[in-house]
Amino acid sequence: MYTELSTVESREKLNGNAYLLKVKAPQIAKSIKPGQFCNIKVSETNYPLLRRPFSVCYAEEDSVYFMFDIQGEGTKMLAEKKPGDRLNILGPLGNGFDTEGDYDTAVLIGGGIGVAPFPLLTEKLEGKEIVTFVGARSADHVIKWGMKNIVTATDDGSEGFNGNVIACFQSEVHKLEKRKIRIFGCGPNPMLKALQKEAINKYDCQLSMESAMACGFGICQGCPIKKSQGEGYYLVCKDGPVFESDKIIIE
Amino acid sequence: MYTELSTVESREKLNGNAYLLKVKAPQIAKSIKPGQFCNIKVSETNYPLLRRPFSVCYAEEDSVYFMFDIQGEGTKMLAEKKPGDRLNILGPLGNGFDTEGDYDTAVLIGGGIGVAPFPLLTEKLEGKEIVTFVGARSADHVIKWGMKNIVTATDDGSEGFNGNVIACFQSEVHKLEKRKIRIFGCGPNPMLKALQKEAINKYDCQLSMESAMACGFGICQGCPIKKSQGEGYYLVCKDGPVFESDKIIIE
Amino acid sequence: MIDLSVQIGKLKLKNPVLLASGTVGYGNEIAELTDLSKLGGIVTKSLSLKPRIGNPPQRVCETSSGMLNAIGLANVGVEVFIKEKIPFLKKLNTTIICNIAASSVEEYVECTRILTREEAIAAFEINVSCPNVKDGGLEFGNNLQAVAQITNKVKAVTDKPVIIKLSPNVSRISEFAKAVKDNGGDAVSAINTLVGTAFDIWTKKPKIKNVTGGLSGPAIKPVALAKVLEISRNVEIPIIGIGGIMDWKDAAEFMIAGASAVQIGTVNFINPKAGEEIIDGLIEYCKKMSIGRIADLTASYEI
Amino acid sequence: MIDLSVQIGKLKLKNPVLLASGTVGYGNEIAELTDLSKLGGIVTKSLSLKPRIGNPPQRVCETSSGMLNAIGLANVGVEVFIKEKIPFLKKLNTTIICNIAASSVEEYVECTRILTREEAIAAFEINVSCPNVKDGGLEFGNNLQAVAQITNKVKAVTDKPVIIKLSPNVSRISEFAKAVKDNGGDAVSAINTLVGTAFDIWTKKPKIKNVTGGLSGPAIKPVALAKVLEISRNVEIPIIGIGGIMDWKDAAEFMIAGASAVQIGTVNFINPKAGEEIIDGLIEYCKKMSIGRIADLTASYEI
Ligand SMILES: Cc1cc2nc3c(=O)[nH]c(=O)nc-3n(C[C@H](O)[C@H](O)[C@H](O)COP(=O)(O)OP(=O)(O)OC[C@H]3O[C@@H](n4cnc5c(N)ncnc54)[C@H](O)[C@@H]3O)c2cc1C
Ligand SMILES: Cc1cc2nc3c(=O)[nH]c(=O)nc-3n(C[C@H](O)[C@H](O)[C@H](O)COP(=O)(O)OP(=O)(O)OC[C@H]3O[C@@H](n4cnc5c(N)ncnc54)[C@H](O)[C@@H]3O)c2cc1C
Ligand SMILES: Cc1cc2nc3c(=O)[nH]c(=O)nc-3n(C[C@H](O)[C@H](O)[C@H](O)COP(=O)(O)O)c2cc1C
Ligand SMILES: Cc1cc2nc3c(=O)[nH]c(=O)nc-3n(C[C@H](O)[C@H](O)[C@H](O)COP(=O)(O)O)c2cc1C
Ligand code: FES
Ligand code: FES
Repeated sequence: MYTELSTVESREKLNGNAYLLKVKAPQIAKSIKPGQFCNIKVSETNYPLLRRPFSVCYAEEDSVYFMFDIQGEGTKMLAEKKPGDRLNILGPLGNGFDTEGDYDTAVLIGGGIGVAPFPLLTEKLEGKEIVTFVGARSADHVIKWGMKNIVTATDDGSEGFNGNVIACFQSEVHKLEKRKIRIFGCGPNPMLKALQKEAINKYDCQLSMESAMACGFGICQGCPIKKSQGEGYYLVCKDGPVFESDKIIIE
Repeated sequence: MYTELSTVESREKLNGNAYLLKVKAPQIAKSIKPGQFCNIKVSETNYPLLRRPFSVCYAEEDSVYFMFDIQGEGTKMLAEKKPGDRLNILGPLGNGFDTEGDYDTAVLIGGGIGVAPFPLLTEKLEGKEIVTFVGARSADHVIKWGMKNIVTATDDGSEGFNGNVIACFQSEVHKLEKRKIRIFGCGPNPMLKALQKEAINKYDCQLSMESAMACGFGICQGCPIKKSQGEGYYLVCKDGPVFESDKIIIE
Repeated sequence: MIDLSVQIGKLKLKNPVLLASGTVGYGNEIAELTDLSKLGGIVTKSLSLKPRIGNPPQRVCETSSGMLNAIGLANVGVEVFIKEKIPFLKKLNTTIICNIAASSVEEYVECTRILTREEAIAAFEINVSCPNVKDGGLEFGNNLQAVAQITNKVKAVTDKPVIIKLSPNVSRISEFAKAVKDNGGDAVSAINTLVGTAFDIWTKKPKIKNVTGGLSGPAIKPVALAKVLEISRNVEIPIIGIGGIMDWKDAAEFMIAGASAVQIGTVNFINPKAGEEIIDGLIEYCKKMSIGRIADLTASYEI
Repeated sequence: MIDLSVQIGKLKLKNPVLLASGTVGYGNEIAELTDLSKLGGIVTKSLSLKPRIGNPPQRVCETSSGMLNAIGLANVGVEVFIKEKIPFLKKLNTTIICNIAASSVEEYVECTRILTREEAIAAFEINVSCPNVKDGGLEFGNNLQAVAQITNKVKAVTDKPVIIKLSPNVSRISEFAKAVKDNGGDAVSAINTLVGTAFDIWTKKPKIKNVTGGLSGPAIKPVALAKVLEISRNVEIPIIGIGGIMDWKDAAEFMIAGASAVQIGTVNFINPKAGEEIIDGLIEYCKKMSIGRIADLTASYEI
């Protein structure tokens, strides 16, 4: 875990509202694992006050990439950063995806900006078979940067499968019948809930969760997610953001 | 009085910590008088919350110039503005200098960034004789932009008169003995207090005052300055910022 | 067409957006920058019986997302107000609520008694956040009996609606709202400013000459919302929500939390057109939410 | 060399900067990002007798220059704390203040009685901002008798310094400080969070599941400073100043206003090194101001 004063190297606009930001942050770049995230201070003032959490999208040498959507004021400010601007970044945070173990095919399922952690995951999964399901509102929101073997699903049918990404996965999964698969899911809660249901007693499945966060590293207890077994909560920032799909209750 | 969403046209660094900002604000540019000021929102967020007041330094066609020093966070942000950036400006505000009346020589006395309103005043005073006393800490803080017939005074003697600008004026004023002069003063309070004392019963003298301000146009009552006659206060933003030197008590 | 009108007891407003006392003077300066006739109304600067010159400078200072002020209730007094300010206010074509501040119960009553004759005044807002001179300077606003008594006695001398503007610097604001209701008050305004201070670390002097000031602006919005909600959940009385409103979203949030109308203060200094913009924004919001009468927003929280 | 040590009653701290309860857990995570041994001390997350799982999400939300939280006092309970957390805390080489929260006077006493045996604990901070379960959920912190009683009874079972952490949601905080002093309390901490709320205007639901939360961060700094000043001017008791401190300038401001030490909370989430940076900044400040003992800053305001 480091706090690095990084420098923006480039900013690129992707499909839809998405942006790709490349920043120089050597310590984080060298230690980050797919599925981990960073907590970024988007302004130098008290407004917005708190850092904003973003999955690491990709890392190479001294640089880290973030892929994000404009949601509110914080992401708007982030989208306005220019090469040379400074950004205070805290990371790597969280556990990341568990890529070890006994499976031959990795199925990546992402909804919207939920694909953000997939490029680094894809690289890490070298040697495994990969199928990536990318869901989006419409063709002009489909993001493919850094992913491979992509099956697209759009809500309006303007590209690929006509429907949501889980339905798409269901209609395609028979092609993987002989494979030993592990699912990696990331996206909005309703999508993850549907995926969780689909996976019950059927698939080895890891979900990357979101939560409102104040600190991002376990000191505020602001990011609970209900345990499926026993009483109480996990902390998304510390125990997650990636959970075995049967370990949590998604609200 | 207008609220204009203006565009930054250029930013120039002057001597010392001073900056010169040129913005396109046609309505304000066309109606502004020397000694009036504008209240500028330096960020689009709640931080800093309030507008910041700045004298109009100069105006031509559709453009207004501001000359300012970095003091705190607001002026720091202003100094970072680039051509094309937007700035919400409220103005013209306040009364401005009274340039009418019976005098032949205008004596402009400014300390530090207090010279800010002089370029527009200088233009307006066309036809009158002008002498401009510019005081600064040292040679590298002397600002001359847009002024004429300048006598400099520096605290460390590195340029012109060795001492403060009021002492400089005192040592030079004998040269104006035969003239009918009017003094226009602007600068830090201690300087204006000294000038006020010097002017008592002797010179026709107008002082441009500062005050902490919340609104800048008379609705908050946040900017009082004590009346010299009778009880109570003037409002710097509405009744000023320029006052006849014998009308106010400077603390 | 969305029905924007709201009812504050017997006071009807054409829409729920008012400009708050002390942040618009007597209306004249801000009238140059915004069309006051579009607003639900304006609340005039707190009036006392005699004019007050107010506190010495420095009276205002900025804080993080907020500001402190200690103006000291500078005002022209009842007499000059009637002679010089009412003629202009009459022409504004908006609802005029007259705010009164005083140092004794008698002074509140006397101001109201004189001003109630003025047709231009639609209602009174009683600012109880002033020191009670007789009881040694403690604020009326923190004293339940005092608030009850002021409400009761002011109501006795006027037929116009009486709104009591509550202090937030208390443990249970709903007890004060209840005292207002029980004594015949028509509505409450919540909140006035929070007590705050700031020091210059180099001079070690307070940044506000009066030492403490009132904190306003977006910094206090969460506190103000919680006070409105507390009253709304415990007392049946119309609430005018105030505190840190910067845009229509904030205004909607206050109405959802229980306010029948809102007042905007500090934002007028930054964006003098905020009132008009908030009304436009609320109209769009109602359309999106299929709300036909804006009054239905009040206390529509789902908890 | 500047003498940075400060005395909080009988508790001596190597410097006046502490990390606030609930914003550093039990020290382990933040220890990776900052050197805790440099700090005056840390205050551990509020402990109750039994573990508490805390409130359902959403527990936090951002506001203008502030944040709301309703964690619900999630904590491991006294037993696990002693077994699992104290061994780590011991190694930190900083002063450990143990914060206790409870739902009854008896629970406060019982927690203190058990924990006072632990050598690693230098002092107790009693968080009275919890609902009194027996008296129907009203906060102890708003009840003068309750605060007096808790102070008195907790003092009876421990020889360690007892600091009472006061609620700001009261009219006159100095009355509470006086009750602490009169009942033998060693110091007060001021302030805990202000009650606040926020609503989502599209769903009309509160943004915090618990409906209201505690407001912290720079937004509340002026209020916190005013509370510290009020206590400082009215009661002779050491004060630990808390609320919205972001940097050394804020820390100095609190000390000038009357605090003997400060705690930093929300800033730890944003800048985990803030504590160290504040100490460095205070040293530079003391040099510039020719202050030899930082304790001389306390209540050095010039009013
Ligand atoms: C572990 C983690 C990883 C994330 N990775 C990415 C990523 O790679 N790319 C990306 O675009 N976004 C990611 N997010 C979401 C991102 O943090 C939010 O979009 C961002 O904080 C919104 O900030 P804002 O200031 O723009 O919006 P705000 O003005 O704060 O809020 C705008 C909207 O976003 C919602 N929101 C605010 N914070 C969060 C949050 N932490 N999680 C979910 N919703 C939130 C609010 O409820 C509101 O509706 C991630 C979140 C988490 C917790
Ligand atoms: C009518 C008027 C005209 C002005 N014209 C100019 C100008 O042409 N050029 C220029 O550089 N400055 C001018 N000023 C001063 C300018 O407004 C302040 O420097 C600016 O507001 C500081 O903002 P900040 O956020 O950078 O500093 P802050 O962080 O707000 O404060 C930094 C320091 O500046 C002081 N300060 C803050 N506001 C004011 C204020 N309104 N007046 C005086 N001191 C203040 C504070 O006390 C503090 O010591 C003028 C002020 C007034 C009232
Ligand atoms: C400069 C200033 C002066 C004020 N004067 C008064 C006043 O005279 N009477 C009054 O009842 N409230 C007064 N207030 C309080 C406001 O009416 C309002 O209750 C408070 O500022 C909170 O709203 P806001 O955050 O929108 O500003 C004043 C506020 C400010 C900022
Ligand atoms: C997320 C969070 C959790 C907190 N938990 C506790 C707690 O358990 N016990 C306590 O006494 N104070 C708690 N506090 C209050 C802080 O200790 C502190 O008093 C308050 O946040 C004001 O300081 P700040 O503005 O520096 O954060 C908590 C604050 C936050 C933000
Ligand atoms: S965000 Fe603070 S503990 Fe998870
Ligand atoms: S700054 Fe508001 S009245 Fe002058």
